[in-house]
Amino acid sequence: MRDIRLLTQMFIPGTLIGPFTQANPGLGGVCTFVGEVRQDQGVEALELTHYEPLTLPGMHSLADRAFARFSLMGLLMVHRVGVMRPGEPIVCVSAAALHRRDAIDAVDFCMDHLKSAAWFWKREKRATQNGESQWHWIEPREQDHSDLARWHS
Amino acid sequence: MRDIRLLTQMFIPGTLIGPFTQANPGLGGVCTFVGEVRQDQGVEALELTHYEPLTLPGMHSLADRAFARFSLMGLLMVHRVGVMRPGEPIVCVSAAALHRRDAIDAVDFCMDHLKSAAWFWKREKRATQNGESQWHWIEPREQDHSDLARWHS
Amino acid sequence: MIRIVYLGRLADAAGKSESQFVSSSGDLDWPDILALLDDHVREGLADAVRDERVKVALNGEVLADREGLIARHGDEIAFLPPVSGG
Amino acid sequence: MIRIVYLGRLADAAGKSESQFVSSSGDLDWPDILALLDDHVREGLADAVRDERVKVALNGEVLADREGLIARHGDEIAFLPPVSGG
Repeated sequence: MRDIRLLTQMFIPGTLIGPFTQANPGLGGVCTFVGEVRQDQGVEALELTHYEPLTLPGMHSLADRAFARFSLMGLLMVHRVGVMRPGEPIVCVSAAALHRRDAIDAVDFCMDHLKSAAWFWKREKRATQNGESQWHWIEPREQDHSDLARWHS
Repeated sequence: MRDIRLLTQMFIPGTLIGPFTQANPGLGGVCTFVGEVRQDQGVEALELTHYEPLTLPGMHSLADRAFARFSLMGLLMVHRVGVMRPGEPIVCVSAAALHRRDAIDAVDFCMDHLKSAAWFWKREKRATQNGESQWHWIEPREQDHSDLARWHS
Repeated sequence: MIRIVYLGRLADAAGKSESQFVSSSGDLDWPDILALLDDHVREGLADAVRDERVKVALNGEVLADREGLIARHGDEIAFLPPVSGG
Repeated sequence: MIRIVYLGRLADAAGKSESQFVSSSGDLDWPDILALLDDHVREGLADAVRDERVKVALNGEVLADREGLIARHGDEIAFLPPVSGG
């Protein structure tokens, strides 16, 4: 069971994960990661821009690589685009497998690639001293690059 | 938010994960692993035996080590004991953190320890040739030991 | 009274999940307990428990030196074979 | 008509998220496009796009050799700065 989506509207991860688990009968384990917009000091909103002709095909290609690399029964990969508020979910990746190692590693692999090797551009709207707000582009953290490098061996 | 439980009755992971996520406002990510009884050929039931005076304190000690090792906001660790049927959840571990690396690694760490270093004894009821069923004790797989060894460095 | 609990495969070896002994002669040491297992629970159980991988808990604490065990009235001893997961 | 899409920071540099050009003299090559960006979109945009980390997609395919780009009527070009996550 493979379910790859870009969503322009707020979603509730539980409504995706329950049906996904049901759709993979006989599984041994399901690992799920949900990323939310952090409530960082002064951050009012987050915007994720994508480029349709690359972003969704890129997610499908990532799913292909996850299926090739791990023994998976199912993979759910859902990513928001557009403007989000603190506390809203941005991404949900769920992997079902016979064994936990494959499920956990597949989620880890997909998240590392979505974070720093997928076609998303992210900016934050932050409050300024004078009470107005400004948008700032976010660069990947060094940690994101080193996380990604783990999979190249 | 810390929630460590041994359950003697069937549970539905979604009913635990939703409230757990709500109980950790401001989080950046939640990683969750749910293990279920696999529908292996001929397996009719799984029984997990525990020793109350050691098993629950052992899970609390594991939670202490996870909080010491990773930057966590919350940890949910729920384990079934008793007799379970194929498809029923056995274990649910969920970790909430500011960053995904801590959440994913904490779940990985807890699962590896629950699988081969926690006080549980597991046996399966399997159909035999003559139509009767017999209980068989399960040994940890070699993979479980090597998974656990990853955390000793 | 001293309570003995058998976990995992040892419950099969004992044919039961626990036993209770009244110690008329006071405390029981490791050889006393092994003798009781063979004589009053099931022949061969002492050998099963001698397996080095079997750990022993006294009142919920795993013993570092199981052969130094001294059990007194009211104590609970648990025999813990290797845990099994998978 | 040729459509040009600016992603991420490049949308800021361009002051818009896309432009459309009618090429009266046929196909456009890499130097033609850089000239158009500076002359008809915003001064300095060509420099921003020259940054080696900016990738170029033609009709949804990222080009291995962006300087070999030839854009024809109906094509869509996208300028892709480094992705940003975190």
